[in-house]
Formats: sequence, C-alpha cells, structure tokens
Amino acid sequence: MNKPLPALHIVNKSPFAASSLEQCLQRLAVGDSLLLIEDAVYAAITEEIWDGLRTQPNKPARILALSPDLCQRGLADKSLAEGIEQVDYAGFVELVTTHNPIHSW
Amino acid sequence: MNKPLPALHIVNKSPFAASSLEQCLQRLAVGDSLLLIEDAVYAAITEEIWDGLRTQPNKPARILALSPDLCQRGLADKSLAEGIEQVDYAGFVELVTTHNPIHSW
Amino acid sequence: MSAKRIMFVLRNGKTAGPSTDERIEVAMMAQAFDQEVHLAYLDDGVFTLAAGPDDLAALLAKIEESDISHIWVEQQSLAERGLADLVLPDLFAVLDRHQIIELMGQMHMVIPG
Amino acid sequence: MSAKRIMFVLRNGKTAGPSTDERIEVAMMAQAFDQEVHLAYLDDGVFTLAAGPDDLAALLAKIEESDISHIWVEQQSLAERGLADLVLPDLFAVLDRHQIIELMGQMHMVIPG
Amino acid sequence: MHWRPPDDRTVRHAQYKETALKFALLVLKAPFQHQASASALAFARASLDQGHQLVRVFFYEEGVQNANRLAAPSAPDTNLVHLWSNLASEQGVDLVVCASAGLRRGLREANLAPGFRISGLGQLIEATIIADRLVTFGG
Amino acid sequence: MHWRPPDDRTVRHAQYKETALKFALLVLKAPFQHQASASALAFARASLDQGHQLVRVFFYEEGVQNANRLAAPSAPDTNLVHLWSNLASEQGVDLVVCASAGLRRGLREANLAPGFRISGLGQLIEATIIADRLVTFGG
Repeated sequence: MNKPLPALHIVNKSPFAASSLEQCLQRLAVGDSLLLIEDAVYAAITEEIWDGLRTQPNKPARILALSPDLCQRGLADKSLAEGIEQVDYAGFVELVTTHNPIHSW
Repeated sequence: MNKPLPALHIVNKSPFAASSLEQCLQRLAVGDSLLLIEDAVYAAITEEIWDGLRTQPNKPARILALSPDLCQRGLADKSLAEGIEQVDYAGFVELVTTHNPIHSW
Repeated sequence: MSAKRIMFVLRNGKTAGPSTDERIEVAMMAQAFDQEVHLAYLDDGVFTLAAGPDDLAALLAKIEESDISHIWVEQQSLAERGLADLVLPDLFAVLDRHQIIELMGQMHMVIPG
Repeated sequence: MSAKRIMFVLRNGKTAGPSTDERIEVAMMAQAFDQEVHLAYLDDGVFTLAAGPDDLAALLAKIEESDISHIWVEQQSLAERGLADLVLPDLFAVLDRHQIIELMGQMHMVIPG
Repeated sequence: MHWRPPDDRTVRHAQYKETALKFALLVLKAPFQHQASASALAFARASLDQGHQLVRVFFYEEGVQNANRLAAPSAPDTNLVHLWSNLASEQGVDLVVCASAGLRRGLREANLAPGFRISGLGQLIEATIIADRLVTFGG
Repeated sequence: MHWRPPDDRTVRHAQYKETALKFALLVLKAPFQHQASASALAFARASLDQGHQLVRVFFYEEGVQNANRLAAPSAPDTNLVHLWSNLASEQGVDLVVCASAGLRRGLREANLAPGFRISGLGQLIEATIIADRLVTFGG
C-alpha cells in the first residue's frame, strides 16, 4: 500500500457542449483512468472525439462509460468508441476503491 | 417597420469552457449582431477565438462586449480583439430595441 | 392581436434532467394561448430525441396533445453526433442549417432551452 | 492521524459568481483543520486572478489569514488566455502542466471548483 | 413571413417616450448559482432609465430562487432577492414566479419575498404576447 | 510525497467487510438543476450494497436544495429530497447541509427534510479526514 494509486477522473459534461473532457485529458498522469457519466457518455458513442487523444501526452489506462447513463439516454445498443468499456454503479464503486484521488471535472 | 429586424445573439459562457459561442456563430443570419456578456467577455480579449470566424458562413454585423462585465473581470484596460466594440447596459438596451428576436445561447 | 411566432430552441442534453420537461411545458402553454409555436432541436438537443422509443413516444404524445405542429431538427447537429440515421416520427422535420437560420429570422421571440 | 493533502482545483470563470468565494471558504476551513491545503488555478480559474488589484488583494488577504501556502497557477492555462505576463504575488507559484499533474497525483483528495 | 410589430404597439402609457418599447424578461438561474440574475436586474434598471416599459419579469426553472425571502447572503448589498424587491416597490415592476417550477423547488407563498407574486406559466406567455421584446437571462 | 492510507484505516466497524473503505460524498447541485444529485444517490446506495461505509454526504453550494422539505415534484418517485431522506432512515447515513451555504439560499431548520441536519463546513473537512475517498458530484 505504499505505492500511490492511480487517479480516477470523472467527467459529467457533454463533449459537444463543454471543454471539460478535453481539459481533463490534458491532465492525466500515467496509469490514471477516465469514467464518463451523465452527459459525458455522449463522448463514448462518438469515435471522432477520441481522435485528439493521440496528441495528448498520456492516454487513460482505461476509459469507462456508466451504463445506466447510456441506457437512460437510449444509447445502450450503440457501439462504443474503440477501447471504451461499460460499467454499472457497482463497477463505479469498484473503480473508486482501486483509484485515488477521485477527480471530478 | 415591415422589414424584419436583424437578430441579436447573446452569449454568456466562456469560450474556453463551453461551445455556445461557436454554436451561436454557426447560426448567424446576414446582418445579425453578437453581444458578449458575463464570462463570454473572455472571448473579447482573445484574438485567436475569432480566427475560426473566417470559416463561418456569416459574420456578425457587429460584435460587442458588455463593459461592466469586462470591468468586473479586471479586463477593462485590455485591448479587445479586432472589430469588437464595448457597450454598457444603456447600449445593451439600445441594441435590444434595434434587433429582434433576442436570442440567448 | 395576431399570433406571435415563438421558437423554443432545445440545445441541451439530458443531464439538466427535468428542466427538459419544463422547457416543453412552456411551449405547450404558448400553443394553448394560440401562438405559432416552433420547436427547434439543435446541438445536444438532438440527443434527447435518441433517448429510446418510450421517451420519444411520451414526448410525441405531449406534442400531439398540445397541437404543436412546427418541429424542426437540424440535420448538421444529427450528423455531428452520429445520429444521421435516426428514425423520427413524421411530425419532426429534419432541416438543413441554413433553413433553420432562415426560420429563426422570422420569429418574434426565441426562447432558449 | 497525519494531515491529508487536499487540492482545491479552481477552473471556473466569474459567472458562477459567489460560488468562487464558497470554494475558497472550504479551502480555508481545511487549513483551519491543519490539513495540507493546495490551491490549483487551472483553465478559466486563472481569469479570476486577473480580476484587478483590489480583488487580488482581497483574495491574498484571505489566503494569508488562513495560512494556505501551496498555491499553484498553471502556466499553459495563463498562456492560452493571453495572461502569460500576469504579475502575481510571490505566494502564487506558476507551474508547468507536467508539474501540476505530478502534484495532483500526490493528493489524498481533490475537490473541484 | 416577415417580422411585424404586434398590433398594440401604438397604444402606449403616457409616461413612456414615443419610441419606447415593451420588454419582458425571463430569468432562469438562481442568484447564487450564476450571474444571470444580476445581469437581468441591471438590464431591467437600464431599460426603465431609458423610458421603456417593463411588462413583466418572469422567474422560471432555478430562477424561482430569486424570490426566496429566506435567502440571506452575508453582504446585504449583493442580496439579489432584496434588490428585486426594491425594483418592484420603487418602479412597480411585476415580478412573477412560476407556480409549478416554484412548487418543485419548495418556493411557496410562506417564503415569498415582497414584491413577487406566484402565478401560472400563462403569465410568461401573456407577457410574451404583449411585449415587443423578450430577453432571456441564464439560458 | 507518496500516497499513504490514513492511519485509522485499520480500525473498522464490525459490520463492514475486511476490504471495506470509508467514503465521503460531496453534492454541489440542486436536484432539479442537474443529474448530479441522482448520480450521488445511486453511488451512495451501490457503495453501501458492496459493504463500504458511507461516512457522510455533505451538501454544499446549490446542493443544499436537496434538503428542502417543501420541494414537491409532480412525480413522487423522482423526488430526490424524499429519496435522500429514505436513505438516511434505512441506512443511518449522515446527511449534512452546510449552514452558511443554506442560509444564503433560504434553507433553514424550518424547511429541512427528515434525515438531514444543518451544520458547519467543518463537517465536510472532518469527513474528508476520516474517509479513504471523497467523491464529488456536480463539480
């Protein structure tokens, strides 16, 4: 437990309406993960959003989208952008236990 | 008075945080004007924000920034991007009388 | 007094939640006052039309009940969000951006959403 | 129990208004509880540091009164907003983005602003 | 489909100048949440100063919090609830809070600040019909 | 300057499993304004379901509106004020509303929903000190 845990970054705003996803991606450390909730799940179904990721210094170790929020938006059947996993609230809690700090953007 | 008036578009969000300025600029009709208030005045002091304007189909007839909001943000002495005028609340009211509809983004 | 043309511009996703209902309530009320009501779905507003058949049916029922008949969806907003192939009820007309701009210029009032 | 390192990340402009004060109040309270408090000004948060000498003096007085001593301002955020030449009190250290990232990774808690 | 002024524009109250217009304002954000409430108030004062008529200020969505009598910020001169009440008492401006939006957020007659009244959404539409311009703050 | 667990992590309440952590939640948005309140509630329930300990849910800024007893949405099953109260009565979760943020927004003891209590900002810091994780909703 002396090794620091990676951070979990939580984004909740649509990438089409707000800059917070982009601004979050610019501040990732190696090994950090990214969780998309609420309107940020719109990013999960949009491949082009992630094109810019190649120019970021650090890629997230994992990118996850909260499945109940995808579902609520009628996006449950949509294919997610490459490499993005779905996670439910139990998985969200699990992510919080394995990361620290939890950084909401 | 049978001639329709041009619209006044009001943007109140920072161009660094939100997409509303960009989305507004994509929906201007010929002769429409743009008023920047609250955090949108940050756009008025940033020349680069307006570079993209050349690619938009229609440029605003006038671009104005609300001076009390510039002032409140310590930006009163900053030089504004080319072609942007300052206007106070009296001028804001005047703009509303000479435009319609008034479209808040 | 003749009816006014009032456009409700719906540009937000779902996080704002119940507010979406509040915007539709205003539009329904305007229609009840015999105004010429237009709904325009732009930007993230088009995502709310993709929120599953049940949600869309509920929205459609409200709209039909209130006799709102001018409902516009911007094609470019759909395309940018990967929703170009979204199947919408007949009442929803997909318009090009320049058509939306033209319509907006003909309104007496525009109310943001 | 040893002190926690808590970073308050201030990323918003002024429209949110009094909320800016509410975020600083939390930081001051954390310092009063003898935690290791860090303030990080990123993104539009740096605009609040440009809000004139009076506002900055008032902020500085609060910070000094509360003994908060770790105050970081991201250089890239300043530069992107044309504020690279902003003169800041000595208490404010301008850091490169990679230094900010490194610091964030050392926190126990991060509270957004 | 060209823009036409509403038919009643020729009928004007004596106190307003010849070129005066009728404005309606819509406020959608809470006073502590956002600058929108302060912007709307400054616009309201400036429009009256120029001799325009303020038909109504309608508070909807989070904007209903502007009418909360119990709100007590530390600095009274920035208390927007008081400042709106003052506008109503000094200038007779009609400040209307949406009943259903208020009910959802706990705004009742019991905690309504002076100068505000609670009424239906129809009051917004009515103001929109009467007014020459509608300006929305906090959209 | 490496991350260390707080010293009290080895002391745990008997009802929690061995790997259980202590969570503190911070809610910053009003229930009608934003999904943040619903997200926080779902996270709170899921964390308890997994045997973690919820030290405290702290309501700050616009989040204080979650404790407004007078809020009455049309659909009761989406009434987040009730749903938070239920969480407190069923699971004994400590729901604390910031006194000063509440005062600014008109939230008083008189209109406080069951299961919430009003206290100082120190309660957030205390929770932060005790907890292994702080998760913020509506930032």
